[in-house]
Amino acid sequence: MNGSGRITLNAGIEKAWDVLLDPQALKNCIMGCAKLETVEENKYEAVLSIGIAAVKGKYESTIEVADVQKPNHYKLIVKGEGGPGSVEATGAVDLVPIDENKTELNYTYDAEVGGKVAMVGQRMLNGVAKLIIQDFFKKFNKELEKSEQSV
Amino acid sequence: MSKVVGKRVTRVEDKRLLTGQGKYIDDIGTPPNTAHVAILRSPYPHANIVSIDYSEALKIPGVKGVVTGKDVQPLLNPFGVGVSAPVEYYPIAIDKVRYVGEPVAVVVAKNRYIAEDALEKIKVKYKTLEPLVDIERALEEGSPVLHENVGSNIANHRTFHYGDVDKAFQQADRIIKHRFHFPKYSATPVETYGIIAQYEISSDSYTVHANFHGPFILHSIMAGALKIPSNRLRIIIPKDIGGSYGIKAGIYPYIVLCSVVSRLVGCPVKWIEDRQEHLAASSSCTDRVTYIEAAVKNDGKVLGLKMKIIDNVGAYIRAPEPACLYRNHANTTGAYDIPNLMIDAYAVMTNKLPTGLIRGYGGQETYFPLERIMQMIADELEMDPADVIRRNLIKKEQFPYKTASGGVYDSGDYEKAFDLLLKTGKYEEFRKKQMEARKKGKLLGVGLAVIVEPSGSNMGYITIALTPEERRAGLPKSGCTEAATISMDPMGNVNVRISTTPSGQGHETVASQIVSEVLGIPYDKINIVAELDTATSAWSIASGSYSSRFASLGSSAVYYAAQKVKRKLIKIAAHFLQTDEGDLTIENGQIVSKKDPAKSLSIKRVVGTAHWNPLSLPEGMEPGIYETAYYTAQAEPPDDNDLINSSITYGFVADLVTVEIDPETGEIHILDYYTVHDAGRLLNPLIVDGQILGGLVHGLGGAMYEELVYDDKGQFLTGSFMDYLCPTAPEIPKITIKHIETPSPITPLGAKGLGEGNTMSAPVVIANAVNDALKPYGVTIDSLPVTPNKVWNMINRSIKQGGLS
Amino acid sequence: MKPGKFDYYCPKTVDEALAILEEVGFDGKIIAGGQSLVPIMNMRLSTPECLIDINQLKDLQFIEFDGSKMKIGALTRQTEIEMSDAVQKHLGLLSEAVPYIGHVQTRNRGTFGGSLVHADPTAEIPLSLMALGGTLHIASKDEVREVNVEDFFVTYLTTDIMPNELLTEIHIPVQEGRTGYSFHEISRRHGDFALVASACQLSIDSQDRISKVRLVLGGVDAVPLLITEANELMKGEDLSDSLLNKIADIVDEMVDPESDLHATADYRRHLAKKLAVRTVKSAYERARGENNECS
Amino acid sequence: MSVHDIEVIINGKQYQERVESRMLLSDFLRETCGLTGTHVGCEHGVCGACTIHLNGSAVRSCLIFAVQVDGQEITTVEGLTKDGELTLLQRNFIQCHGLQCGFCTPGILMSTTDYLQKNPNPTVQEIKEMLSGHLCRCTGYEGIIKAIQKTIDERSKNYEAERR
Repeated sequence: MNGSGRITLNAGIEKAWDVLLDPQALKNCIMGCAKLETVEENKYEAVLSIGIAAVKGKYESTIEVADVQKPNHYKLIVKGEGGPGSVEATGAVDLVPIDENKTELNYTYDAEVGGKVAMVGQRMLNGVAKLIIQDFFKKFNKELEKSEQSV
Repeated sequence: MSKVVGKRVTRVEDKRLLTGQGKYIDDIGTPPNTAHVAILRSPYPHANIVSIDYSEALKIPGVKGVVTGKDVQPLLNPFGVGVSAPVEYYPIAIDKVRYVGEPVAVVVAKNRYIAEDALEKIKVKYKTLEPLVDIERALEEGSPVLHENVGSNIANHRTFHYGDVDKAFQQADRIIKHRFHFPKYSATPVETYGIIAQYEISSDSYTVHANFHGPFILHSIMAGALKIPSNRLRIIIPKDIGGSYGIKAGIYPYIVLCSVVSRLVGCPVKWIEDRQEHLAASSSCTDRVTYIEAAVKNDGKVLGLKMKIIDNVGAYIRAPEPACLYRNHANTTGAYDIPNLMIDAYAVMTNKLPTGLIRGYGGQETYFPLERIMQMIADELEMDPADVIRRNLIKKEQFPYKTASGGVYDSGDYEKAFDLLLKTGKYEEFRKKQMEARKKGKLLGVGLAVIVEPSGSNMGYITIALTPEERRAGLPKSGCTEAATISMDPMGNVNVRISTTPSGQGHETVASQIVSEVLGIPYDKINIVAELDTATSAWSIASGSYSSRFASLGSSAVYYAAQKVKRKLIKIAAHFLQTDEGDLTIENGQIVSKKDPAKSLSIKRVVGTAHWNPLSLPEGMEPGIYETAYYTAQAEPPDDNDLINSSITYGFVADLVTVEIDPETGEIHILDYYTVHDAGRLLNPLIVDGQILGGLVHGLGGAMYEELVYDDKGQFLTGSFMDYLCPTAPEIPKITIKHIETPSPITPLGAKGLGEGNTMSAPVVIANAVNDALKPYGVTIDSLPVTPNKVWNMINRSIKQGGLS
Repeated sequence: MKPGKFDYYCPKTVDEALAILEEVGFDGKIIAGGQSLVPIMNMRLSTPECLIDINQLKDLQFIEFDGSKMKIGALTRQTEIEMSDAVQKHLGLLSEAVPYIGHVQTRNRGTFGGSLVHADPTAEIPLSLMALGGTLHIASKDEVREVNVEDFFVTYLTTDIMPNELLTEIHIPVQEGRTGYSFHEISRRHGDFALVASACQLSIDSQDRISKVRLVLGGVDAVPLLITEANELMKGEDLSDSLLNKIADIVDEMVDPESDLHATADYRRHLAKKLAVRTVKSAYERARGENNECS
Repeated sequence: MSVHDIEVIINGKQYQERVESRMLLSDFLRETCGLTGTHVGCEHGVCGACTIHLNGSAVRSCLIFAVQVDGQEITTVEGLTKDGELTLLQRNFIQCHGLQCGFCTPGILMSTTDYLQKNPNPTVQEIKEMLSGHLCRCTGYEGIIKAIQKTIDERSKNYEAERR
């Protein structure tokens, strides 16, 4: 499944970039991210507890930041495995400055869900994937605001 | 022979099944200390197994063991397969997984709940590989290769030329061609696979109970895989099987797996497949791409056909595949007199579930392009499809008809059956209605399809996968053997042992009918033993309930066994009554002289003598009454020109379907489904119509609902009955069945097999009807299932392109 | 397919149930009919640590009419709704929608409240309730709060209910006067999840102008979608072709469907427009008393 | 709280058993009580093979835990016949060839028996809708529908006859 979207960030491009690639912010923005450890530069191991209603799962994941072109573009590659199934997702993020305090963020994603949850849950998967991704960027905007305040 | 056979007799099986006393695999109990199996399956379509860590699983109380591919490999050979490509197929992945659902590890535990707890604790590391999903991509250079040692994804490739195809295409006024795609779908009996397997170390032997509806034919492959003499693998089939429709032949890898797991863990094991496993990892029909080209005269006569057929057999070619590709080889040209035929046949492997038998086996894949192209010919020539069909139908005088590819159609009157169809379905009237409806913007459509229904497979047909040279190196295969044993006890009661492992077809009833009639004894003196045991049943390689073989073959074996018993009874009676055998007849339990009716002996007396007083029997006669009859019909191996009569009998089915389509939503409403059958002599019309309806509804499923769907990355998406859609009662249209009977000259009772015909015809006839309704939009249906969404897409696309709105 | 282990509680009173919920918190899961929950438990997609069975809370199993509104207990079985004369009389829309849920054998066990809390975006009961309007009574150990149905559904399978809370009853206002309703859905087979479903209840004045209307679509978003703009637009209007066209345009604008293997997003969008129009039309006709039989 | 003692009346007979809370009612009936007439076909509530009566209502036994039926009453297909005498519906299944492999049959009998008690005169469409909760891959449903219709006809005739 794949999709794309666009949001406007309330920060300049440099600022947005820094927060986007900050592991702590990453942890705060990824739904259900209980643990995020840096393995090497731009590579993390994470435990994600993602649940929609009664369908809850713990996913042991690797998160990789690739194709970094500061401050305009990077890719986020997430691979996870857990009880309900497996996920391999690639998201591409492109930042375009609007003005000093505003940046446009465009994203595309391509996610492949495997295992039990894909075999029986296909009816909801597209919607749920979209939900998780939208949730990520919604939280990210909050993170930006938080860091603005803390500056 | 007109007293019971041919009557609508109710079934002897029913009472036990209606009261919950059926004896299915899950009802027969288990040996002491039996443990339960759960299988860990691959979530990936294509990946290397890096490591498997099951240490945590073993810590769960109640877990008796965990077995992986590496554990079983030393004990097994790869399964034998009937193609020359060196595909190594084991019942569990060894170091690589090739489809979603492939077994990776087996847990054995006290019960299934605990076994599934343990599955969650097994950690498998995979390295994913690029998946291959598309059929035609499998043929391309540079596509991912599933089996490195094979070097490509082609498991089998053969080309056949029959008649003079080039000339036919030169003489044609037009060449009409199209590409068709038939989907992968399943059979989903309500009872899933079930196995109880026990290894006995003292004799190095395996005893397996399983709901396999024809174990003989794959027995040698299983014994070969287990590396044991074949008589050390005893397979016992319970009396009741909860449906199969072919798919339970796919159980045999699991029989081998459970057997070897029992050996490794050291206790009997039981595995009842669950529904998700069944959908993802049992078996299915092939999905097939066909490029078909017809050489056509302007009057609609088809001079010749060229077909490129690509069958997708899934991740491993698994015996009896590539049989799907060749099962209908003799009847590739269907009900038509088309003497020139070229077939370029491929079986390819992709990252999907391996395939095998399901109801219709290859027929639906064959007739979908054939009957679609016949309708396209009519459209192209602006003829009525009925006229194109009639122009090409084999004539009554031509029987027995030899097909281009070697088939011998035993009997038929196709024109009569087709005329009856058009009359019953009020074809002309509907065409008028359709015209009127179109004026009002309503979409009515009518589809036609005529097919030949092969039954009783010739064991030789599978070897057509090999070249004549390759075939010469092996043992030729022919025939279609079936066996039955009839014994009588001293009280004159009868036990009939059949080998046909029924799964709902009423074999017990029909066998009772035949024995009752031949021996002149009432039902209540006859007991049918439907359990099969490879150690004690008469060994007949082809036995089982597949390829609609009971009516043509199983019943014949019963008939001949009954005749043997009858001859012996009469011989004994003639000896005592001092008359000729020809003078005696059986009436109401008595053996009576025709010349002098006062001279008679009761059957009971005769049988009693055979048991209690053997010394009084005619000289040289063996004591007891215990007769086994083997039966095969004439079915030769393929010849050096690749001519093969792949079946014993060939029935005929003609369908007419009318539909109405909601142009706003694309919803399809089937108004009427008419089907005319000629299955030779009908043994029990009650059972016959039940078989036809079941097959038809399965075909309707393939046409409109059922598909095992994989996404373009090989992920399996239809793992539950919420997404794999079987037709339910409200989806079934009004169905009208008519019969004509042209008896088969081949079988003793004149019967032909049936029950698969409409599974073959329904997908295409419904597609034809829908396409006919959508004719104003100029669309062509070339894939299935036809769903409202697809119909709407076609309408919408056509409107956007400026077609009718 | 066997469920994982869980602890089982079977409270006999609502208070007892609420006390247990308070104690187990996020680890608990309430089971009512279980017709959606147990399948995913059997598949081990859901592995709750505690299951709180509310089937013994007979106090939550009722259908009452108090003169202005219907009160339905959360544990009322779907079959009871289907068979209820009071529901048929006062909440015809619900009577019409319930037979579309699954099958009679699942409706015999499945509950009214369970369907609401499960919050499947294509489900018939959430959709109908959204069209009828109403309040949900949600109890916890310390309080009972009332939530309007408009605020209840959050996203896929997610509602406003917290882990320590229990849906107890639902109050639905009964419309007087010239009222019409209609429910339509398109599904692959009878009893399947709807590809798109549409529900509408409306009232008209003596001049046949629409005075009140709620059109809701299911299967086109993460929650049952109230087509507010269309509902606003219709007020005070006669039903005309141009109005219906405008409704279709608004639906086109508002819905955000997803693709799955049974229907593409485009097809769902198309069906949403067609069904919205069909539903409004037949509800209107019914209100005018033109066609009481249509649905 | 993961093991429980339960008491349940099945086909008029009392069973006292200790069950794990996660044990499905279908498994309890088959494994613990030996009532193998209740079949398991999908374990997610679609195929209908496991349908039984719980307190007089047809429900899926694969979607209920055994522990939930403590103190309640169950009827399975084994409880339909009295003294080996088939019910009218069962007899009509034989007459109309309403079964082939018989695996789905017990569930269909249970649903239909309950349904006809509550809806003595359903239309064909209503019968089909009731049957939509069952998968049968053998019969194409026609024999089943005929058997049900015949039962309805004969019952109403008997009723008429009694009234006269």
